[in-house]
Amino acid sequence: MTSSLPLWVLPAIPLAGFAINALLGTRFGKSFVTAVGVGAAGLATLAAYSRLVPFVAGSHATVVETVTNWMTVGTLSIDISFRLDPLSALMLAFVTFVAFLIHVYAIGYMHHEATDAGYARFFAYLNLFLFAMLTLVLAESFLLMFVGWEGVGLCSYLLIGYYFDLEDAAAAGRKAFVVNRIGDYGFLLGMFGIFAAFGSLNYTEVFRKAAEQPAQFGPALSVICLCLFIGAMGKSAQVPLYVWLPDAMAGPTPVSALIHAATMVTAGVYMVARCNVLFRLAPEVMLFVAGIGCFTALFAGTIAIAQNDLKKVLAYSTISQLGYMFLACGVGAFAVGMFHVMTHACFKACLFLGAGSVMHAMSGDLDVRHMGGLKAKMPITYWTFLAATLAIAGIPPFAGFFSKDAILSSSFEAPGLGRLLWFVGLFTAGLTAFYMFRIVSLTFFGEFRGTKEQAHHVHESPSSMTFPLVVLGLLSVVAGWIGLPAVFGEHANVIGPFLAPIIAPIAGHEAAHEALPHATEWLLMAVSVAVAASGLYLAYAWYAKQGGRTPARLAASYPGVYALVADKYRIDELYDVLFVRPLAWLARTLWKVVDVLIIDGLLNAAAFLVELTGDFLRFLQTGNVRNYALTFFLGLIALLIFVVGAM
Amino acid sequence: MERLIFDAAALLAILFAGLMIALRDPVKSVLALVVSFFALAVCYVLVLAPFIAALQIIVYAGAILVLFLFVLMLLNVGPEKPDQDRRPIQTVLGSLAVVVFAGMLLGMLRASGSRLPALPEAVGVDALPDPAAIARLLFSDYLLHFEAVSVLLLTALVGAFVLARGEDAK
Amino acid sequence: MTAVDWVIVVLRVVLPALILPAFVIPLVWIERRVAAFIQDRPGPNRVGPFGLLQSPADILKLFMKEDTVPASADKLLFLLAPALAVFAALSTFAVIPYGPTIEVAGHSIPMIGADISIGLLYVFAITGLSVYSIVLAGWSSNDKFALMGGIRSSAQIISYELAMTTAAAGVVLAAGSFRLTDIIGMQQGAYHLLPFLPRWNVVPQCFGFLVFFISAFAETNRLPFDLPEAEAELVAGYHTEYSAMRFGSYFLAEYINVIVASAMTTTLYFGGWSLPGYHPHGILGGAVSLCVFAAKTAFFVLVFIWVRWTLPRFRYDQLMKLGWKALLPLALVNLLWVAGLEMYRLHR
Amino acid sequence: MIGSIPLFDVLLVSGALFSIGIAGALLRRNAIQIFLSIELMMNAANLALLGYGAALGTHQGQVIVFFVIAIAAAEASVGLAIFVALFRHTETIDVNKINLLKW
Repeated sequence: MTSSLPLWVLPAIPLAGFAINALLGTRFGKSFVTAVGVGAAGLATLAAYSRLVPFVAGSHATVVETVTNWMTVGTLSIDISFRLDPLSALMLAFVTFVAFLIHVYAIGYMHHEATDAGYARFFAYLNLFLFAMLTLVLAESFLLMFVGWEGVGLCSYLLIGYYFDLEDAAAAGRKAFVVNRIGDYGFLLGMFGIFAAFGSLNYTEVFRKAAEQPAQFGPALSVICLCLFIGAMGKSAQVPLYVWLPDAMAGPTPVSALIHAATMVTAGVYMVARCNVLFRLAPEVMLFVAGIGCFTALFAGTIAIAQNDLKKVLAYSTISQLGYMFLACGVGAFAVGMFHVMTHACFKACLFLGAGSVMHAMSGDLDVRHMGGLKAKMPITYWTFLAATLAIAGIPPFAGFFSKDAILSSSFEAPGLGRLLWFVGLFTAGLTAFYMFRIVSLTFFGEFRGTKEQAHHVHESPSSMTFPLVVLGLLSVVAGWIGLPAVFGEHANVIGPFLAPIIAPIAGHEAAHEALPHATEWLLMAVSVAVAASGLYLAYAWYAKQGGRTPARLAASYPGVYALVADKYRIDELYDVLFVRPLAWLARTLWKVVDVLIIDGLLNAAAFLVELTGDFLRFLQTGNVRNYALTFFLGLIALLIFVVGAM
Repeated sequence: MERLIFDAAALLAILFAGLMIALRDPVKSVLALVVSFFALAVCYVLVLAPFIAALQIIVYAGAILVLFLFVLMLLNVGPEKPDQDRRPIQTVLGSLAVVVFAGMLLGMLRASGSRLPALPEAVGVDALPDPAAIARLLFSDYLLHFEAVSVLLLTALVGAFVLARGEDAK
Repeated sequence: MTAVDWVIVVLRVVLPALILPAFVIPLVWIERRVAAFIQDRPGPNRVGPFGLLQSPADILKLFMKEDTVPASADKLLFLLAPALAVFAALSTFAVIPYGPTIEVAGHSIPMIGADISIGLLYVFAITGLSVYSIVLAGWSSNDKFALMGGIRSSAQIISYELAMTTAAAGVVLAAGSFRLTDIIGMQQGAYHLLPFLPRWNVVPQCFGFLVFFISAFAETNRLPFDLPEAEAELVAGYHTEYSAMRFGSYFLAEYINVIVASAMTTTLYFGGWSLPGYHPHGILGGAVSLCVFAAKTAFFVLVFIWVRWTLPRFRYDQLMKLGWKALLPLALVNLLWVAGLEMYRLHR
Repeated sequence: MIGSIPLFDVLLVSGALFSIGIAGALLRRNAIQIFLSIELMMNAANLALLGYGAALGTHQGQVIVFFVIAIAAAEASVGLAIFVALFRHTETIDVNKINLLKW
């Protein structure tokens, strides 16, 4: 064992960065903050890769490093320990790298931030987020993971509400926090369940017990998995807990890219993949996961079609893609799901950063109806955005094609409802291609539709912003090549075998898995490419060529449907009526009746009674010390009589 | 003989204690108490506590009661005059309570009289217990109490100074 | 106890009490002669040879004078106060050793009134009581000068008692006992490092000695601390209203107190009756020791007289300042120093 | 010769002094005399403690009395300072007349 960097250093570096920036950042100005914030992210990335390279090159054996005992309560003993295995290695690889790129990007993007304090706050939060995310990824126990889980939630809340003087941003932050609490509650319940069932919260022990005696836990496991999945639904924005993510776009764009596209929202998928042993023992929950994922993918995709806000479209697309990932997990293809997590991180981060670049050029305007023809003025942004769009649309050989195709073929193979899921997924892929190319067409092609000042202002972004764009754009092209389908050869798929060890074998659940015939696979690929290409073409034809006449006519002929979709199916309003208003009414009633009337009333009555008693008793206080002395002495005699009498 | 001395000293102490509460002039009251305490100091020696007896005279008679006298002279408080505000209830109840209390004490003493141990055998004047034993206790088992009392004395010193200084001497 | 034992006890206790007042008579004569010498005048030289009979004549005069009691005075206390003064002064001597334990005809006779375990504390206790005689005299006279003298006196004695006790605590610490025979016992022989010096407490504790001796002046109301009876301000202080032998009692008590203070200084700091290198035996040894003790004491009595006729009187605030801000801190430093020495001795 | 007093006698004296102290504290009006009575009560308690200590053959009784005396000194100094301050305001130390702290 070489003296490699201990794992705890990885989260410690950004934590130190956070501490320095939070405590001293306002004092030393922006360049200091930049050096510390980006430096911490860069160092963390270097540290991570110094562990990853030997790990990948080596035997991929799981490493568990215990720092110290955290707490021991009865039979519950929790260590602060970190785990490096293929799953966390994969997450670690892209989380640190993408985070570093986005830190770099934020230098340029946040440069116009008015105050040093705000700048320092931003980078401090980003570093804190990185700390929490690394804790989440590297944790060896559910509890430590929960620490990271809550930490990223907190940072998400803080960063969404970064512009806290804006009503929208503050409200969006609150919404994200509250909705996430529902999910976290599920996670907590799941954790309690795990402790009750297994008597431990350590991955190694829990999964070992579950894998060795699957029959012993039976229905309890279903409940646990359901609870855990509710947690994942909150964090990864699945129907019905997805509502916070579109609103979260109120935060700065680097935050949207890092937290709400690439890393944090995939924590749910990571957690489900991490618990694959438990989930595979609860097939009905697996079906539920797949169903929710599939429905979310379709549902969010349809909303995305009618949105005009660039970041909102990307947000719905993120929800949709997350749905894909859960679909993969739900049909048992956890490795495929994680593969999509990784590729999605690359191209979605690229898309968001591109959107940020456009927003930067447009002076903060994100409405695609005001854009157009930016291709010439922002070439780097255009090309990288296009590459990422092709990737998400699933055009070979871009990254998204391979991961999405793997998901579709996995669901096609799946027994039961597999074919239905496949079909819905395929349709959604077409939708994705359509709405993504719709915004590309509206943004980069055609004539500029904004104001004169905007037209004058439009420019390519500074190099600190374009550099991450280029890197991520390249990754959007090549990231998928590590997971080529089997038809390209026996060893073409690198990622599958790499992740295979985490899908631990379960006693009595022999994987009777037969690979699809190559012909079928080719066919499936051709179909999905065709669907994606037609979606692309349709969008290009309607929006770039015709300038949006056909969609406008369609919208005009079905006004009700269009309004419903444009208003995101009015889910927010539904929730408002179903939950928010009754809760607010209940709270107000409790306040008025229980608190003011009953509790305060009782208190006041007691106080009044005391006052009344005091009004009479105070005459005992004569002010004459001798009376007191006599009373005291009489009491002493009484006590003496009592004691002597007792003897 | 020691019985004789003890009885005489005790009688003296009780007599002057009674005098102390009976006299109307506070200065004479203090002086009566001085005599009483002096007699008590003799009693202390006879119950084998010569160190405490010396302390009794040095601290009580030599310091505390001098302080009383000092204050009385400073304030020039005259003898207590008969008061219109007689408060008969207080007087009657108080007297009654004292009688009851004294009776109870006597009863309890008599009830347990036979079970009370006797003091150790008599010793010569030259062989009175050495205060070193008390010092050893004070500086080992009771060190914390000792320090606490030191702090208490310091606090009392400051407190007395502040209280007696008055408002004008700022 | 045989009759002989009883006689010995009575002698041990009573003799000093009888002899001590007798010593006052020549002492007064000495004081007046010394004062005259210092002031370059003859002094009393008419009555008897060298005026030696002057003091007995004075005492005779005091006895024969009219004993007046002021009409507004508190009779009982007025009469009690001077008696208390003499009582306190005399009873102090009961615990001061004036010689070693000698063996005479099979009887072991300690040359001390009562060798009690709390000897030093007893001395302080009785000294503390002497304040009552002054306060009572002042108060019972019902005279403003007397009262002010009494109040001054009580404040002064309480203040200086503190410094005195603290200084003496150094001796107690070194001896590990309140017993005065123990304190003399530890002062036998010479120091290891300085063999030419006797093992007297004054050597390591010279500051303690200084504080103790200066405080003794204040405790005995002698110049330069005789403010309770400062004649320029208070006529005669607390004994303004006293006359005849009652006044003589205060006079007597003052001189006895001077002797006692000197004897205490001798005992605590100068080895008491002991002489370095001399080990007393038998009656002769006792007599020699007694003479040594008397000589040492006489020396300090002379110092008392010398100081009285040399230094002017302090002002009241100066007196208090000296006591609280100079002597008490010095005594505390001395105590710390002795504690350090003892620690060193224990750990060596 | 010193010692060998029956504990009964010691306690009897102690009880008598304590009762006298209580009587003084309850029946006198002069604050100083009340204070003196309280001191007397403490001394009565001290005597009992010393008696028990001697009877049980320990020094603990003396240690407790030592603390009582120290605390009494502190109490006396503060108490007298209070009286002095009080006298400055009210020109009396008759506790019947000092009754400002009432309803």
